[in-house]
Amino acid sequence: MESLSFPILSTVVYLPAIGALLMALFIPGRKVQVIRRFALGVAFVDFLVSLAILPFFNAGTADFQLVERTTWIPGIGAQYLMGVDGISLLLVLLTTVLGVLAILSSFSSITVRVKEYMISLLILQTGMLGVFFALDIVLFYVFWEVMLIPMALLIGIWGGPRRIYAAVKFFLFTLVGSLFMLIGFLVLYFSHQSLTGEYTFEIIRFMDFNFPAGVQMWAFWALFLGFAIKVPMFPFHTWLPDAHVEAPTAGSVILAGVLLKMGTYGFIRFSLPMLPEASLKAVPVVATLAVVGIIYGALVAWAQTDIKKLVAYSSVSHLGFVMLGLFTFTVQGIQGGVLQMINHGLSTGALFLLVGILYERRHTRMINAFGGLAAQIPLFTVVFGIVTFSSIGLPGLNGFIGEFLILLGSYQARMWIFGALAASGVILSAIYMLSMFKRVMYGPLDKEENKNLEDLNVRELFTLVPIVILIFWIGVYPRPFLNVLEAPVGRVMNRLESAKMPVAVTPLEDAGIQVALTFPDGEGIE
Amino acid sequence: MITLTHYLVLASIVFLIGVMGVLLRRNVIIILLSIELMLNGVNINLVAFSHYLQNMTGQVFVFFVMTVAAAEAAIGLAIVVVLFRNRETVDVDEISLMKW
Amino acid sequence: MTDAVALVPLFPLLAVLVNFFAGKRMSKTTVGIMASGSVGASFLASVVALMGLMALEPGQRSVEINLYSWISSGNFEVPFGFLLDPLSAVMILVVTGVGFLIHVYSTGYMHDDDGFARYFLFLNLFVFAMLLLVLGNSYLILFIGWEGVGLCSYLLIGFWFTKDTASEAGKKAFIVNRIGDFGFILGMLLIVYHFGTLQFTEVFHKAPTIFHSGDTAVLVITLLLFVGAMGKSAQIPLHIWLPDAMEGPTPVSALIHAATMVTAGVYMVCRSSALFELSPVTLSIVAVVGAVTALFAATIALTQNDIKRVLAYSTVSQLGYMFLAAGVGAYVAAIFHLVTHAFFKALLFLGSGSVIHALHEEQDIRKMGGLRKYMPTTHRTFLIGSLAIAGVPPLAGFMSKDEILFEVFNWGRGSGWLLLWIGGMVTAFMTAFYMFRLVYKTFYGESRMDPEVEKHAHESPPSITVPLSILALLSVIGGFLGIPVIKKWNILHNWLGGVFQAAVEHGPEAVEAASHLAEELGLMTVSVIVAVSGIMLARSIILRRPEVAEGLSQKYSVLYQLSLNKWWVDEFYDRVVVKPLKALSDWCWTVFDVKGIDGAVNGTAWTANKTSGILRKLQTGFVQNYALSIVIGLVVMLALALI
Amino acid sequence: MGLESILFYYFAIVIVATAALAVSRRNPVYAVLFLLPCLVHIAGLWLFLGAEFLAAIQIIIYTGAIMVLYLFVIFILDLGSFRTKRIIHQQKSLAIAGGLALIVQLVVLTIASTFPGPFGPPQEVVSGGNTQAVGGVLYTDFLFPFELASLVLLVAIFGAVVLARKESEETSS
Repeated sequence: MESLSFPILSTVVYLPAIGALLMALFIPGRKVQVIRRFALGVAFVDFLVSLAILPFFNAGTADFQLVERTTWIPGIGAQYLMGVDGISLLLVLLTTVLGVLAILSSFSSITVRVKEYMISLLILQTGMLGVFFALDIVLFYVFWEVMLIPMALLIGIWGGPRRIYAAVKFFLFTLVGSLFMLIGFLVLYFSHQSLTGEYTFEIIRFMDFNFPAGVQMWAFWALFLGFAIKVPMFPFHTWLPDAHVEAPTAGSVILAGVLLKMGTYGFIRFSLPMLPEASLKAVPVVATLAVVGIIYGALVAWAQTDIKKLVAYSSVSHLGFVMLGLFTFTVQGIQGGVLQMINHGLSTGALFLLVGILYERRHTRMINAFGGLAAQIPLFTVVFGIVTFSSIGLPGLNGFIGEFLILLGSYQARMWIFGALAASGVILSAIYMLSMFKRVMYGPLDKEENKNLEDLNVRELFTLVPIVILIFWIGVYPRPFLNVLEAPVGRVMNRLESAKMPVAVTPLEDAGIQVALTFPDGEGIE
Repeated sequence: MITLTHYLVLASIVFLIGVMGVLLRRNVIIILLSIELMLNGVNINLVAFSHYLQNMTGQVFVFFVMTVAAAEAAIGLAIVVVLFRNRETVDVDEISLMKW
Repeated sequence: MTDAVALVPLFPLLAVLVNFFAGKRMSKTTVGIMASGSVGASFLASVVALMGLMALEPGQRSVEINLYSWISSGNFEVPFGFLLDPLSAVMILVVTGVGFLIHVYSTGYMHDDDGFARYFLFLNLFVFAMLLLVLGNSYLILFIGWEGVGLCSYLLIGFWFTKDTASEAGKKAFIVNRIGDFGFILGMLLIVYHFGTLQFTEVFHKAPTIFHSGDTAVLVITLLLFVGAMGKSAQIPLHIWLPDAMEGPTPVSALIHAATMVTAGVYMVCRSSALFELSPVTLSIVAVVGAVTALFAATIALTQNDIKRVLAYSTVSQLGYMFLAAGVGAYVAAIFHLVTHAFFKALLFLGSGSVIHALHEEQDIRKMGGLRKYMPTTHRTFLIGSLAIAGVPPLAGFMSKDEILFEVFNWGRGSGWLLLWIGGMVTAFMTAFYMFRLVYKTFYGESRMDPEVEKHAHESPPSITVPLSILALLSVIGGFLGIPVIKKWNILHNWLGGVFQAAVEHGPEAVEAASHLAEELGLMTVSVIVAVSGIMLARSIILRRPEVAEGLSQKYSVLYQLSLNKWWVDEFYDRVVVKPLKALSDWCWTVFDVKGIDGAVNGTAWTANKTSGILRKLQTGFVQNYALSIVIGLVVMLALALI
Repeated sequence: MGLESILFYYFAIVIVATAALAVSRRNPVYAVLFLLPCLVHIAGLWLFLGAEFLAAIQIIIYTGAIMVLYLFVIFILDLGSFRTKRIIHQQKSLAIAGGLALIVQLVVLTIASTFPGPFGPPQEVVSGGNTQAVGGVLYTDFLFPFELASLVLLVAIFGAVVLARKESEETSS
């Protein structure tokens, strides 16, 4: 663990909050333009600072880097401990990028209480970044809850007609989840204390500690509830469509792009490395829920009449893929899962931006209010098309790499049925996305209101082009991303492997599930 | 021989009279007076114990209780004034804005 | 020189990029020249690469060029690389060659369209993807191209997106293809599981050591791959998208839905011959599916009245032939037919495009007739194409189709081979019939055109007729790539032999040429007779006595309706697959999600709300009530303390 | 029965009686007037217990200040003639039962408890006198609470002023 004298991670985390504070104190609320530019500036500087992590980052090691450590609450052993590894690095960069785009996208769509809005967004940013960097459970939990409030405010104040319902639902759902999560953390804390006599909340310490099987079981399911609600996994997903539909565009982007990653991040940071045995035992349940989520989310998405709701349900489907990937316990599956987290953030974020642009112009998101837009707004159509196909998982774009690695992982883990069912999501995603695309963009331009629709303006183009570039980059040359993930995923794998050791059978057979396809000789590559 | 017990019983009775006033009366002024009575019941207790335990702290407490009683009377009566000005009543049964 | 292969896909890609960023600002001429030129340059690069390949020893003719490591995860790695071997060399020549002609043709055909630049953007992108498909050195690179061509097909079918049927057809094509891709992906996953890699060379090299012939694993893998091929190459039961795909511009139908993309499945099966050879069951299935598709599509083509639909079903049918060939292990014959089919079917489509263009988008052959005198070049070239597909010697179609039928006849594996051969023959007969039905109805006889349309009927410009003539020439001489009977002169066989070594080793005993000479000649005679009789029949009942055709359709109206309505397959799928799935989707949302899960969630909230509603009644707002509760609490506590 | 006992019972009876009368008067003016002797007698009782300072304070502050404040308010608002609909609250049966139970418990508890001797005036009082003793403790051990108490009073003054002020400004603005 090398450390840098300058606390760069804390800078990245607190910069938005400091910006929000300055804005609250010094900029009067009526100077809307100044507020917007200032917020954008803060987010952009934050993005640059987060990029500055890269030169100091060594992709070759699984250790946490640039660690900042200070005593915080010595009485309970909580420390102020931050660090970064490949997984959190990617997610942090995603967060800072989407943060800039989210602010840029709300320049014209938010006109009331702009100051409060920007402050909420910036504080939200701090919370999210803190979650990814925190290496102490108490610190993690604090940031985790910090995110909740500005997000609920964003939905509840600047949202659509049912915003209060959606905000309360979002808040309660996640709060219930995080309480279970807290219980799980405390179980770990006290179990570790009783076995070593040491009070600590250090994540790294827990990662290398072998918790007793009984403790693992309870802690796993407590954490599972917390994370699964956040992901959200089927059947804990119903807060998501409401929250997405009611949230303002930037809220949806952040929600889909980053907040949903918290759950999966939790799994890979806590559940898998800390509780490997319980995780192994949980595979049948989790994988089943993940696969059900993939298919169910896709089917429900197909039935939607509201574009935003469709995209929201597609998130359920895509995150099912992520969960399946993580719970294959193979290098490919986990790498694919993490990459898919990034991919989903980009493509779904972009979809929400696009829907937001349409909504801003037409004040409706109903699919049947559109049709034939391709002729009227060609530039929009191009971007929409690219993002749609990225979401479908077209090879050469980002979505494919993640999905393929996940499916590959599931087959390496001999989860034949799960893999095959998950792969059927490939068909379903094409069905619902293309149906929507067709009904919105193609066909005759027969609605009078759509005939004066304006194409993307420069600002909107600036919000979308970075995402499109990343979509192509990951699709064509994913090596840098996969390289960064190599070492930390290897670390997780080591933990899982050591847990697998005593039982020489695969997780599936361990759980007593009969594999339908049996192969005469299983000598593969492993 | 008057013992501590006598004082305590007396204090209890005074306190109880205060309690009954608070519970039963509907006039805010009377309720406030009943509270004063309750405080005095407690004060008797404190002074008695102070004497019998040969410790000054009880008396100091009485001093503080009186301070608080003065403050309470001032605020309480101010509230009564405002209340009466707005609602034309000092009947507690007609003041239930805090009801669900 | 073989390195030139890297340039082959590069040119179209560059054209795509330039067109994407600057296409709007360029003139139509510039766009057309750039688009066609890039494909032409690719063709030249392909020729250079081919010559480089020919310069190598026959045993060395497999050059891999890895550009960079694309995906690397754990011990799984896929480089982005190309494989140049005789098979891919043939394919890139066909793709770029035919592609170039169709580009040139398109500059004329699409000249008045507003989306000119967009059209060529998609078309170039298609060529790029198709080249990736045939050049990729691993299944995954192939899959990029595979999906890429699917994307372009989607975009080009729906090119005239304001037409609802067009965008619907595009969507349908993509989704049906995705069903195939689903199988293909699973196949790839199993390959990785067993081989640890997706590189062609490694997989094919290891295949015989890892699997025994007939292993379940290899059966599953090949079946899954074949599902992918069925989707892409429109084989039963996934053929439904191809006829609808005719909604796209005609050159697109020629390039994508006749000459190149739809043959990707055949290419992939041939490429994977080393695996397919290990699974006789799969091969039989491939052969049967191919034969059934060929026959089935031909029956539909008999009665269709849309000029492009006839050709579309004909394409499905011919693709069936190719799979039949691949299924019986005659991969060279399959590729041979792929090549010749690319020539004559592109020719036919382009010819039909010329007709449609001249008649102002009229596609119904009932409203044509007598066009011979208006469009001599189109007529001549179309006739050549029809003769070729009908199997009249010595045109290309005869050569390749005959080789397939010969191989099928000599297959001798399983008991049903004769049935397959008869099916092939019947199909050949029907092919000759429906093609000439088309020719006679379009170019001969009385004009049934609108007088208004007829006035404007004219021969097409050179940008259209020149490619037609070149393709006609190719349809005539293309067959000599695979001269039958005399193996030594069979260029294609010698060229591709090395690629399909596995087929030779694992396939049935090599047919000894000498003993079969008589047989081969005999079969040839049979096919010629079948073809000619088909043509004659068409001539007699379509051209001479239309009332007979009328009478037949009346007499066998059940069969006629079955054919005319394409066996109601679309309707069947709609009832059995689409509607139930849609209903399930609606049910999942409106019932399960909203009422079930969310109902439970909101129910919890409702319960909490009601409970607190009852409890809050305790909150009377009367201070004295609270005071009383304090007293009672005190009493209770003291009572507890005293007891 | 010595003088001490006679005086104690006198004080006790007066205290209880006036207290009972005070809480039961319909007219608050009478209630205050009954409470005055009650408080004075409590002060007298404290003299027995050697708390002269507190007894003085009791008379000066309680009777002299607080009770007068009550009277003022009653007079200003003319509450003497105010009639509530019912004197007695409707929860009377429960309240009386609770109260009786409480007093029984308290008395039983008090009588049942034994308090060990020796009893007598605090050490400080013996050496100096009650006022000096209170002052000594108040300004040393309880200095900080004492200051706090003054703060409480200050806040109470502000509060009373703010609350009772007529809302003329707010209604006008």
